[in-house]
Amino acid sequence: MKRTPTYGLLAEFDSPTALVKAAEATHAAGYVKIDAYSPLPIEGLAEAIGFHHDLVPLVTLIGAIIGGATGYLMQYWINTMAYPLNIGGKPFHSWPSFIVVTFEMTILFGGISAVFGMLALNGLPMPYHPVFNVSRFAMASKDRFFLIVFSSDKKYDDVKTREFLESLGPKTLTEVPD
Amino acid sequence: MLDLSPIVMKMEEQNGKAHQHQEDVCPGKKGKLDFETVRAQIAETKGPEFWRSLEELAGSEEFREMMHREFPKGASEWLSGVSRRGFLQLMGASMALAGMTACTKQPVEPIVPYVKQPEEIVPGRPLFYATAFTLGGYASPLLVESHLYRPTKIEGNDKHPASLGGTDIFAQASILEMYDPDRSQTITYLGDVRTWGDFVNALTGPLNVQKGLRGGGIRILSRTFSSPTLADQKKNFLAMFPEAKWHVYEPVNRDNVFEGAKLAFGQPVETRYDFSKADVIVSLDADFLSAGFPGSTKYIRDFAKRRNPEAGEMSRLYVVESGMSATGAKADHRIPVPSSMVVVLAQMLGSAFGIKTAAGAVRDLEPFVAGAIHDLRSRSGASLVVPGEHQPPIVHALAHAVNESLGNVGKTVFYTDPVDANSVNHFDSIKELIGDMRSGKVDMLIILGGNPAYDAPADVGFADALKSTNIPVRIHHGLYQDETAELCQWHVNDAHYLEGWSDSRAYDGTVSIVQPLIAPLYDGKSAHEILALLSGQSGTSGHDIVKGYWQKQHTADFDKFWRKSLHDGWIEGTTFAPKQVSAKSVTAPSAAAASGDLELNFRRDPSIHDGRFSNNGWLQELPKPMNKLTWDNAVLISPKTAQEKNLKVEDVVEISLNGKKVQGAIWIQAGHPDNSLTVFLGYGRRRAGRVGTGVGFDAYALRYSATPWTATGVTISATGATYKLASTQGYQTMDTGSGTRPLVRTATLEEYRKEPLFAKEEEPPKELTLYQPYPYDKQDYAWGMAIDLNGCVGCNNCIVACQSENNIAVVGKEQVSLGRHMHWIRVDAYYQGDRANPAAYFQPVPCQQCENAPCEVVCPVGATAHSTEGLNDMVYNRCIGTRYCSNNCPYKVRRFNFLLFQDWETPQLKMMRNPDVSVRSRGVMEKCTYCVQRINEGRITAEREDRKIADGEVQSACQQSCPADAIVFGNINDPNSRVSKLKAQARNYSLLADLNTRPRTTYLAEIRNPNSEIEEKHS
Amino acid sequence: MSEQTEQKPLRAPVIAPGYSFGSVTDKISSIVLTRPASNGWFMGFGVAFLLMQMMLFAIGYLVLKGIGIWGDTTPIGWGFEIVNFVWWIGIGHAGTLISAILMLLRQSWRNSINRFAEAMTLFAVACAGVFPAIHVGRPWLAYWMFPYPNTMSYWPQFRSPLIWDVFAVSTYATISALFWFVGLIPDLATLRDRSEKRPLKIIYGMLALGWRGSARHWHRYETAYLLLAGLATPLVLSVHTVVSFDFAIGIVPGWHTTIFPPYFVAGAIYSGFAMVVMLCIPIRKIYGLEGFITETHLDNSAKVMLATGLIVGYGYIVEAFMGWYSGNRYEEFTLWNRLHGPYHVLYWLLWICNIFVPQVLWIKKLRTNPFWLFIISAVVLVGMWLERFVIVVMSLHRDFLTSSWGMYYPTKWDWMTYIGTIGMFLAAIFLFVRVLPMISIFEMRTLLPEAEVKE
Amino acid sequence: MLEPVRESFKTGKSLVWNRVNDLPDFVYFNHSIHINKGVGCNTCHGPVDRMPLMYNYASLEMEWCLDCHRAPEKNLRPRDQVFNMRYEQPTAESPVEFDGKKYMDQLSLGTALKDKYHLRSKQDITSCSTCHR
Repeated sequence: MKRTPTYGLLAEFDSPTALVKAAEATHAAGYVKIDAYSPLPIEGLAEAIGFHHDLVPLVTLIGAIIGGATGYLMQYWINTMAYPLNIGGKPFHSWPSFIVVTFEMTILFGGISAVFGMLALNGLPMPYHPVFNVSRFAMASKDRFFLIVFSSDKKYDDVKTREFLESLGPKTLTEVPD
Repeated sequence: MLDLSPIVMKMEEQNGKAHQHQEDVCPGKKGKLDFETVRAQIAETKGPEFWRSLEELAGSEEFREMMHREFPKGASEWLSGVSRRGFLQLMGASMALAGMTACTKQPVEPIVPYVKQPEEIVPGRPLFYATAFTLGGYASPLLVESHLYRPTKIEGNDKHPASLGGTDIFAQASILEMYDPDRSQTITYLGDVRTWGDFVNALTGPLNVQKGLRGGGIRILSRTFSSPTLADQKKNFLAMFPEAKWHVYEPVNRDNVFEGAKLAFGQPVETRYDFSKADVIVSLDADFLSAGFPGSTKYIRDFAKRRNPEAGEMSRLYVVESGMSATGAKADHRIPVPSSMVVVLAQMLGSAFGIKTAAGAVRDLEPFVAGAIHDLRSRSGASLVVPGEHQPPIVHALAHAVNESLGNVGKTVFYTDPVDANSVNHFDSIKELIGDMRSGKVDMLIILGGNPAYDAPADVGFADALKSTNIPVRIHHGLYQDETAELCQWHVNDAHYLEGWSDSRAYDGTVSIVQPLIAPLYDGKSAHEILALLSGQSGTSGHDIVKGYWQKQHTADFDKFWRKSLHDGWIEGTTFAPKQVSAKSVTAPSAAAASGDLELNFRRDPSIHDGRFSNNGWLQELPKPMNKLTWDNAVLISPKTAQEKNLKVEDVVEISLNGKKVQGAIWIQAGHPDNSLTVFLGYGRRRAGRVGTGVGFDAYALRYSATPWTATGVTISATGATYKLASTQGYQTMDTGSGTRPLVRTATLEEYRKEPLFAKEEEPPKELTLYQPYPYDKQDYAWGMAIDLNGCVGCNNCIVACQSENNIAVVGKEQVSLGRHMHWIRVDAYYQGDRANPAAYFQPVPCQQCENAPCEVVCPVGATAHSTEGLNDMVYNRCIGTRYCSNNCPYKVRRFNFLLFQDWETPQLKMMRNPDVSVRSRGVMEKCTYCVQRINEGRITAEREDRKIADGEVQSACQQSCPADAIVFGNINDPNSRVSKLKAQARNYSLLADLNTRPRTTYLAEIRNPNSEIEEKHS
Repeated sequence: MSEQTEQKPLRAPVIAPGYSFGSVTDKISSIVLTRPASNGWFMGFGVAFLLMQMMLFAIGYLVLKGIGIWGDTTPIGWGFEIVNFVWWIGIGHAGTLISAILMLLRQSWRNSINRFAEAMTLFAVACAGVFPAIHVGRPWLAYWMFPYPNTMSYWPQFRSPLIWDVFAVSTYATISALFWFVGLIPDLATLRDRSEKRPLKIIYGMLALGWRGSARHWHRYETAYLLLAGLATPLVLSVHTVVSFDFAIGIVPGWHTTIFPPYFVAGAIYSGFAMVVMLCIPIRKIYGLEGFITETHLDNSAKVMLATGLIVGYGYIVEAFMGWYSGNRYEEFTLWNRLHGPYHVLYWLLWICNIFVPQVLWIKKLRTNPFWLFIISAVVLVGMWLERFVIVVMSLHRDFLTSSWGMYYPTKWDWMTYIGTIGMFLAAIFLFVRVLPMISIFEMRTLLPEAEVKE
Repeated sequence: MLEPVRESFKTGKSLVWNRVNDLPDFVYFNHSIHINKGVGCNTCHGPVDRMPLMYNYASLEMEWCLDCHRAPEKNLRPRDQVFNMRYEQPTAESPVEFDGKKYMDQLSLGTALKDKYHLRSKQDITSCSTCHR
């Protein structure tokens, strides 16, 4: 069948429960390229649309390790190689004194990579997005819940998909122009 | 200005970088050039006290105005650290902002090298010249350090028998006096600038008139002097003008000494003591361990030698005194009594040695006197009775008699001709002068030095005599435009002793040639030149006069003699030989039984003497030995008397005596005798300069010629007001709310013999650390210091020496009272026991140079770190001023520049600074460095000669200046160095050892040698 | 959250009944978007702003003249500047505690106060940050405390607690800021979509980074938020520990003690909660947020204060005990000096403010009475300030050598700077409540019954 | 060209020079000891004899000082060569003779000179008070 240039079909629901159910159904129906929008985090919604592996923890871990290592090695290098000085009779490599900075560096780098890792993986910042063109979508940050099937989905078909979504009993169903 | 740069300014660098005004200077003519350039510098700076040249300024309004004013602009500001030189602080700040770090580009500094370099000069390497400082006629022989002919540091002449390297605070601080920007800088007539030429012309007329009158109208008033040349000039002058009279007055004089000598021997003789031979010393109110007592430098050395329990028998010191003095602090037995009681004691003593006295024995003094007598007897020939200058003649006479009968004369006591060239009674002398003035006999009054308008006795009224009787020609010759200059038409600015030629006798009569280190900064004229003018040889230079005089004495091979005398700093064979004097039998009148009423003692100030040094910031800020007061004199009173009159510290009281009144603040002085007050002279100056004017109260106002040292019948009354006194040590005991702290460790000789290791505190053993100790023992040198508390007499010399050597700033009273004084070494004074008569101890505290330095660990930028030789280096240019190091320093020896304390502007002060030491600016921490500049200098010298630094080759400034030789610095890796030997002694202990800071500076515990019998009687 | 919601009936509600997604959103966002700024707001902000200018003036004069304008001297090298620094840093701790630790503990009631608690943290840390920078003798060189390659080939000295401070405080500031901003993103999106005015739309739009509430985003978002909480928790504990090292590492009697880290942290939370309470009591009144910040919140905060207060009290007692028990003559004296020395009044006042007065919080009535809670919190804040004064000044002014004892008297410049920072803090708070949702909207939504997914 | 010099000699008025190699005033530097330990003039001042106009050859920054103080052997030369502006560091082609021994490279020569001239250890001469006081 022929396709018109749309970005996807956006179905609106009025409760978290409705959204989750619809999402599950859609996913079960074999749609892959789908997404759901809600004004608050909803448990199990991500799983419902088939999102499983989350890389943020890994990114954070790596960041933290790099931070810690940098912190300690910097101090080690400065005090034993760059300019070893006799400070109050303490050894050049007084590791107990180096712990604090090492720790703080670990936290700092870990935290930064957690936040920026999350944003990067989410592809944010992205000030423009097609769904914003749908006026009702402004409610997605208040009390409305949306499900979208992207036109890029293999199984996507103007008519069939619309029929399928309507069968889920959304409040509204809008076509998101590309 | 051109050397204003980052925190640190130095006048020149090792490699001979030098600034204009330091250049072509050298003694004699060339020095003029130096002044030209200084003027050039001055020209850049605003402010009425500077000008381009005499001629140009002579007419200038601005200058007249300043001459008429009491003191130059900024005077009032000068004292308060905060507002002082307000805009300069901004400058300092901007400077700091401008060029703080090493990466900042330096301002372009021109170099002005010699055209023909004098061969003795190696830029950056100082030269030393021998000269002498004179106070009250007594010379302190000196070696003065000179950088490119700028004198920068005063040191004692170690070859001279009267100094042995030691000095006193006045000599040390005299360098600042020479560079004092407030010194009178020109000849003036009624306040207007005149030249020397004008002065000469102005005098010719009157002098010719006087020739006719055989000088009948000429009166000369001078201070005490011992200069043979001046004495000779005086002789010639009086030969020319037989009718002229020469008067001598000095407020702190030796009248009693000579009167006493007359009583005893019928002639005025000088008494010289040998403390090194005295096993038992009894001081009758004699403060012979403090600066100002003739020969104190030598006496301290000798006394300290005999206080070392390791070296032979320890001497025993009995002190009777009318105040709390450093000598009293060192005493083994001390009793404070009102001044009038000293006579009684002297009589009790005398009668024991067969001198007929109306001895009114006093019960509670018995044990003390008995003990003293017993000890004196047992040590006849090796004992000593020393009378104090401010005790009446009879006390001196009795002392002479006792020494005589003990057979001490010729062993510990020697009599010589007076060092004073004319030992007349000063009070009589000035009274006579005033008599003549009032009866109009005087046409021409020449005041050579001295400031009688300020310091003459209250009753003789010199000042208003000078005002009321308008003597046609009144000439004042002095270093300052002071109170006296104000009342004379003519003022001739004196040449400082570092600027002009002269000669002077030490306490033992040895003559030193006073040779100038620099040409007069302001064309000052010495007394010699004035007198030459008066005797019709105008224009002869001081140099020619002095040299001329000695030429007459030494015809044979004069040049060799002259060079030797200048080089050594004294003239062979001028020491007075002891003379035989026959004692007349003394019969002491019955002493005025100590009346119940309040006594008032007048004493010379420990810091500024009779007031002549009151414009000297170093001395004003020098803590007085016994109460650490700075910038003020106070009314000292005993705790008991204070309680009776319910007075508290800093209460303002009004002291009235025979209708005259003075107001001063109370300071409760532990150990001060009851029912008596002590005030220090020399304060309350009206025309001292920016530093000294208006500081403290003028005690001369109550001083009558009849009772110059002690007046009875004074009354005090609280005014209800209070007045802030600035003491650098608020808390003067080791007792705390929870027990006593072992800061100064002491024991009696017996205890020490029983338990030699009493001073050792449980020091954590070196093994008790997880850390690998730093291998200092592998080094060639490990610097350390040992301070012998037995030797230290709290003379403060080290403080001034350090201040001079290390360019330490003066901060002013307000800052001191906040606790922000900058001294790198301080002398803590602690009182222990009964406050009525406590034991007192001194403890000099420089940086302890801890091996485990707590200060270093906490510095966030590593501005203080250890050198391989164990120095606790302080890098000013790295310091950002967190003050954490100071907080963490248990000895509190670190000093912080809370504000811009350094004077970056005054050209004279720039010239004074030690070029080898950084000048610190605002916001950085500073502290004692063990004089690292001297260590480096010594090392470089040694390494260039491929040898090790010899022991004693490098001396810290404090060590060098210490008259008691109580501070010893050196290499502790060398077991044979003096410092190692001292540290090996049983008495050696480190302060706060239990903190395991491992100080490099350690102390030798203080041992007292009391008479056990008296101890028992007291307890 | 599910187990949360099940427990809800058991507890007093943390959000008043009858609210819906919509009403919550409108209520909170309207404060920022539609409600006009009252005169009261302008006046309050004006005063605070002027005080801040006073601080800036005092600092300007300080840079010009030097530390000498303060009361600092030898031996008291640190005075108000450090006292205030520690005080402010301490206050900051509550925010992180609420947002991070309580989150890990699944204390859902924190949702309604964490937003401005965090804001408070940031502003408090900013105030604290003023002092380390200006307390040095040559502030223009303070950057030497950071390790950066330089032509001196010289580096900071990492054994110094001050360097630890530099790292701890700057890390703390950074992480708190991130934590706060991340929490804001969804609400910024809400504001973006609610605001009528175009410029506001654009500004909030930019800040919202294009947030659209995608399920994937929410998932990563929550992970990151949780991780951040996990990192912030040890961080917040470390920060005041490090601050306490400034003293504990020193050898000054009264500083050199191992009890400092725990009781500094406790003290920090103590003062922090006092500040939170003092802020939220007026705010909930003025903006009618009693529905969101309920008595439960006041009650819980008061309980936290009571608990931490007791820990602090324990700290004092142990300190005093060790002073006596150590047998160390200097420690002994420090205790004596606190009890009888020239500043003993302050020491007793400290006990009254921090230990005795707060005991009334055992009474539930007072815990839930806004007025009295406000007063008690104020007392606690004073007490905690005194604690720092006692530790910093009273330890320094009489240490080892009796000869070097001294007294500390703050100058007008000390006061101007201190009061100025309070102005700066309040000014920031005033701005915050006007431009950002002071309560986390999306987290409030999760507290509503309708947020549950029913099977 | 040399007129100003003659002039100055005649009149006795000093020539005023501009300082090119200027250290910050808180740095204390002593020429004699460096010369004495075998540091050549042009090591720091550069080829002064070939400078048409004097310029600052070395940065004179702390790191530059430290480079040498940490490894003096890189720059030392026999004392008799200190003033030789044309001195070249030893190479295989042009070895430098010292104490009757030929040195093919700087390091071996420098090390030999280091203990011959009793240079102090790296730690010693990188202590703060070596240059700052």
